[in-house]
Amino acid sequence: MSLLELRDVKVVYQRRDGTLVPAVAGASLDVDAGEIVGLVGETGCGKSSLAKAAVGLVPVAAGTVTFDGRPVHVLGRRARRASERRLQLVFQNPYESINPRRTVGAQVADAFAISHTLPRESWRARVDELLRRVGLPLNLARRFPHQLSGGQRQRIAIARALAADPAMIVLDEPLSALDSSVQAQVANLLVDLARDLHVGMLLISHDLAIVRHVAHRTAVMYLGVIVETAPTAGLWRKPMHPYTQALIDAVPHADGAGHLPVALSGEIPDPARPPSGCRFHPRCPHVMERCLSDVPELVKHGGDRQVACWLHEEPVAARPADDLRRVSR
Amino acid sequence: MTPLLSVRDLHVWLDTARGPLSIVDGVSFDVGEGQVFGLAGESGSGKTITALALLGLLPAGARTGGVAIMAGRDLLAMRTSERRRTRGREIAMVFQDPTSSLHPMLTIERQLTEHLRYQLGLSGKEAHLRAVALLTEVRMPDPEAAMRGYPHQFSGGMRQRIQIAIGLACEPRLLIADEPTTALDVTVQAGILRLLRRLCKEKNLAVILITHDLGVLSALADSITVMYAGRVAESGPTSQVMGHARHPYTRGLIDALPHPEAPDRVLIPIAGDPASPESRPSGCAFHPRCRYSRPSCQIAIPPLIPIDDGREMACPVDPFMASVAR
Amino acid sequence: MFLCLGVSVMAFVLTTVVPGDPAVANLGDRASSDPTAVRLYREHFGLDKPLPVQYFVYLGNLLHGDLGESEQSRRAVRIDLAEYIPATAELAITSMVLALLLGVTLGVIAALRRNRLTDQVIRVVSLGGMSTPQFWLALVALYVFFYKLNWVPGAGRLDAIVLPPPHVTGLFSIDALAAGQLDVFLNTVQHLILPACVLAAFNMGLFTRFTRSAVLEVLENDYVRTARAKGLPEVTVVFRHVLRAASPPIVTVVGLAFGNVMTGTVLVENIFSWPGIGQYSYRSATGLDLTAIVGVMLFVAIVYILVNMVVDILYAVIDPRVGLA
Amino acid sequence: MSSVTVLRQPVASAWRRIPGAWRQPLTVVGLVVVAAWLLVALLAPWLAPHDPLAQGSNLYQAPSATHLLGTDELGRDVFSRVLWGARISIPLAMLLVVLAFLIGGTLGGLAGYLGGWVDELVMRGADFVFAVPTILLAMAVVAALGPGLFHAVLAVVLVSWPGHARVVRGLVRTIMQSEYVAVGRLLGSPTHRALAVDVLPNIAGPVSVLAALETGNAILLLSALSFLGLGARPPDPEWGSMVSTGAQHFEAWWIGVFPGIAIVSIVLAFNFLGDSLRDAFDPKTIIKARGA
Repeated sequence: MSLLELRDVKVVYQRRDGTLVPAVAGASLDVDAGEIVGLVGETGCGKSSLAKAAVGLVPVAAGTVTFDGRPVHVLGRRARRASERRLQLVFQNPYESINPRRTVGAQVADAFAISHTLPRESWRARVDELLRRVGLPLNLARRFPHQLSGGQRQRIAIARALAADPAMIVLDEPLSALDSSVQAQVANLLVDLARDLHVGMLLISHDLAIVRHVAHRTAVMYLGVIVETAPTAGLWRKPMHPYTQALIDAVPHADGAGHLPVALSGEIPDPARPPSGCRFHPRCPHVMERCLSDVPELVKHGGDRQVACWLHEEPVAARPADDLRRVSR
Repeated sequence: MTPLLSVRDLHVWLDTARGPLSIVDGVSFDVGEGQVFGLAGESGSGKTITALALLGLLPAGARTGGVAIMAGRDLLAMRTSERRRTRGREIAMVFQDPTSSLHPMLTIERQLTEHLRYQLGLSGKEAHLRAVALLTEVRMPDPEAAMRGYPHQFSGGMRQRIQIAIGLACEPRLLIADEPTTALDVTVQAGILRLLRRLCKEKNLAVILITHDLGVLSALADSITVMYAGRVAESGPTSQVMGHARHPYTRGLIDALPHPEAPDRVLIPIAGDPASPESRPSGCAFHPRCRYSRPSCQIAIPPLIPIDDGREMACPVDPFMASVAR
Repeated sequence: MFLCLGVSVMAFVLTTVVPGDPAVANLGDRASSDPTAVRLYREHFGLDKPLPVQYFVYLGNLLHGDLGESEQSRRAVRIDLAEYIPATAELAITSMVLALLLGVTLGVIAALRRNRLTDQVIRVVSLGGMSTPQFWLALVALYVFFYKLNWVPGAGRLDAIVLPPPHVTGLFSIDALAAGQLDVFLNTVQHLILPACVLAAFNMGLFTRFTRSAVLEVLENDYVRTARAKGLPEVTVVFRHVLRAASPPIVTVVGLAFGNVMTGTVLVENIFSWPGIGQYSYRSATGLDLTAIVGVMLFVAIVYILVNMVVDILYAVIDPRVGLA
Repeated sequence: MSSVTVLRQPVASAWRRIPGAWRQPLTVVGLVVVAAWLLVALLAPWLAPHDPLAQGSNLYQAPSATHLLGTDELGRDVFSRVLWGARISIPLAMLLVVLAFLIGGTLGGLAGYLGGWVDELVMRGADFVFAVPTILLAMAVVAALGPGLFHAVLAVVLVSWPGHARVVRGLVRTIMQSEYVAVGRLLGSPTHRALAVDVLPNIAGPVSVLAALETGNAILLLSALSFLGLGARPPDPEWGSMVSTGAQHFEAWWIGVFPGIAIVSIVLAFNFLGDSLRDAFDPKTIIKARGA
């Protein structure tokens, strides 16, 4: 049993005109202690909704979320259960996830100020320890957020989560608001934290390249469903789902060789009206007839890989014939 | 061959509550016809301000210094009316965020044709036909229907294509693209990059590509200039600068990047935060973050010195010389 | 809809659950000496039935457009209103147009000249408009332009010797033009100009402040930079791009400003002897004629609701992102 | 991220921009004038050269050395009456704003925090008050309860709470939905702590702006009611009723003009303060709630 388990999670939200949009349409995911799992996908694929559902910020319409063997409750008006406080979230934009009107030290101290797990005399020391842990100078504690850079703020956001002594942190695009030189600092910090503190992490990102350097395992999400999960190295070496392949091909190479990345045709469809069969079929270069009607399940391939694609129904699947591809156009 | 645009010793000061603030401090570069010139740098490096200075779109109270010669005229010394004629017709600009860069309440047709009619004096019908042609050119599906739409009805990638079509409308010779793909997904980004490359080739269009993403630059730019805190750190042909970076900042940026080809490489971050214009360090602005810095780096601003074939670099320490000398 | 019901309930509460007994107020000395008169009075106005019954009777009457009978004029409030509304409408619309034209222009200029001297001057002028009590401004204007300079007539809608134009809309200026009576039209305008300007002062200031902040917010947007990067002339940028985008908040304020005009008319109409519902409601209030004043309130609330419905529709017309839900 | 956005970044903290607002000359003028009037209100008995109610034999006397602003139709010193007027209008307006804020702020806070039907009810109620012009509603209340300063204050409170309610509701909602509140809640913070730690400090600024603007408005409305004879009664040196007296004596313009100037100066000062502070804070929430 994993520390964080998402089983067939569905998240539905309502548009202003009343239409129900299944942002997450049945996704399953496991994260173990000390493990970093990357969740990648394009904008609007539902990865942020999944992250919020994982910590109970939005209700799940169907499926279950369990943390440490117990179901995660939706955050209501009452204080969050103590047992769930070891499951934390870090938001994307450190300009919005920190209160502009409180010193950062006070905000880092929130977790123990709320839970009374620490005598007041030792707050200072613990805050200092956390700041040191995320690589920030200790004198920052008395500053206000506007005096900090984006990278420093994101470290504060991480320190705030760490103060709750978490077993699991869900990170929603924690790197994308940062400058590239700072991005690497924070990425390395995450790796260190997972290793040293044995914290599990679910790292949501649209940047496959950075996830590769950080995550042990990677899950690829497309239009509300997970299409492939695999150990990161294997996923890069031999992506099995055509969408994963497309994501990898689209990453530009910073080597000065003038290599033009490959574009994926079409656009991500409206999640309120997903395509029939395999959701990826309108953009898939290997589309086959059955992709239009039959929904591929996420099935095991080998010990630790899962893929949802008709190409891999049998472990050694035949490549599609050209005439089949024409059928779809 | 004389370059299309030649910028020499560009300075920009912005007006702030605490007096003028130097944002761009002596930047020079050339952009050749049909070439993609890349301007790289992190936030606060002054790359966007450089572009806005060329177009004369700086915020009120800004001052400029230096020259920017395009077709024999100095863009920085033009009168307002002359500058307005230059905008759109000779230099067009595509901005970062396609959502906020298009007017949310005007139809695509209106936004595509109004400068055609004003700048080129086309009739409504001519402008309409030209606009449809432009949308076709940027590979917009169903251009006629798109003309009647509003920006919110399109995806980010499509909006960016519309922005490019607007930029190309009056057939400018130079297109400034400021982070044109930053707001887009990688899968969509690739499409925009290919579009820009094609336009460049087919129309002999010069492009200034401004981005913090070295991967994007590497894919598209013929030559690049890396800026840090308003000054040029290093410049030269892309393959040289990216393949054999000499300046510690450029090298640091490349090392900090995740690289899809190299397996299991660790990321080597640059310590500290990018310098902001408000608190630009003395001497070499990069010295507080540079592992090769010497005491002299804190005092003297390093001059930009030519190294080999067309490259320039502003670091007296030059710690990576050996790697190039071979 | 909810709003209408709410207003009607309050209207009812105000007309019935009142400490000031209208019977006593209207009958004066007779009330204490003649109990039958009080009883007859109450029966006449239905004041003797239980409250819920009174309310449903009241509501039923409302739905038929019956606002009750004024205790002062002894006429149906509806008829009174019909007589006074055109005068107020003419004044209110004129002042609104004046305020809007002036306010939006000043607001745009202030935004474009942000923090410069022009902006500061406009700030003083517009805040001045919002800070000056209208009754005082009306008196000062009357003193200067009528009493001292005698440039404009002092009171009423027309000179005493001028006959009103044939009644079509009730707005003298339009009726006069429609009937081709140019002299009547000019006379109307002469009478209209001073009260309309006084009435416009507050809203002018309001529109200026709103326009300024709306335009400033729009100017921050990238699409304004896009428009400039196209080489469009500044006039086009400001009027086609900026003002268009800034108009939704301005339109919203127009809806809200309607309330200010009504507040202003009560004061201004009194001072200029303008025969409109402002004066009518004042007379009703001082005469404790609650039926009348509540009638006015109902009418004004309905107009307010209508105005705001129009605002919502305008919103959808201006901004394609807003659906007509 | 471009350098332009970086330069805009200081927007993050509105407090930091306040020093800029203070430096504006109009803000200083506003502050000085408000302070001066507060002093006048406090020290009127010592500052005023004459008893504001004492009738003299010099009726309708034009401004002179003995009577700086002349005398009125009963021979009372206009200058003294204007000074004493500050003791009526300013404390009343402030009391009124505090009351309106207590009612509106509480209702708005509850509406924003609880949402659902409470929100619906409070906001419909506010809409409803907005739908009726302030003075008409106030007049109706006064007509129902009878004229008098106390009733006028009650009437103005009744018509001005919705402004506060809307602002507070909007702010509470926005902040409760903010990411930093979500983070705190995930750390186990109960909602009352979120209200105390995150919401209150962040609404204090905008609320003070509104208070400044509303104080000015309250003075205007009170004086208007008094002008109509629905507020302060005749012998009281209230500015609105003094203007009303002046209206009947056009030749003696000083009777009505000076109290009017007093109103303009104090209201303008409050508006200067509010307007420049508003520039420093998020303008949108306040803008939406005002207008009436």
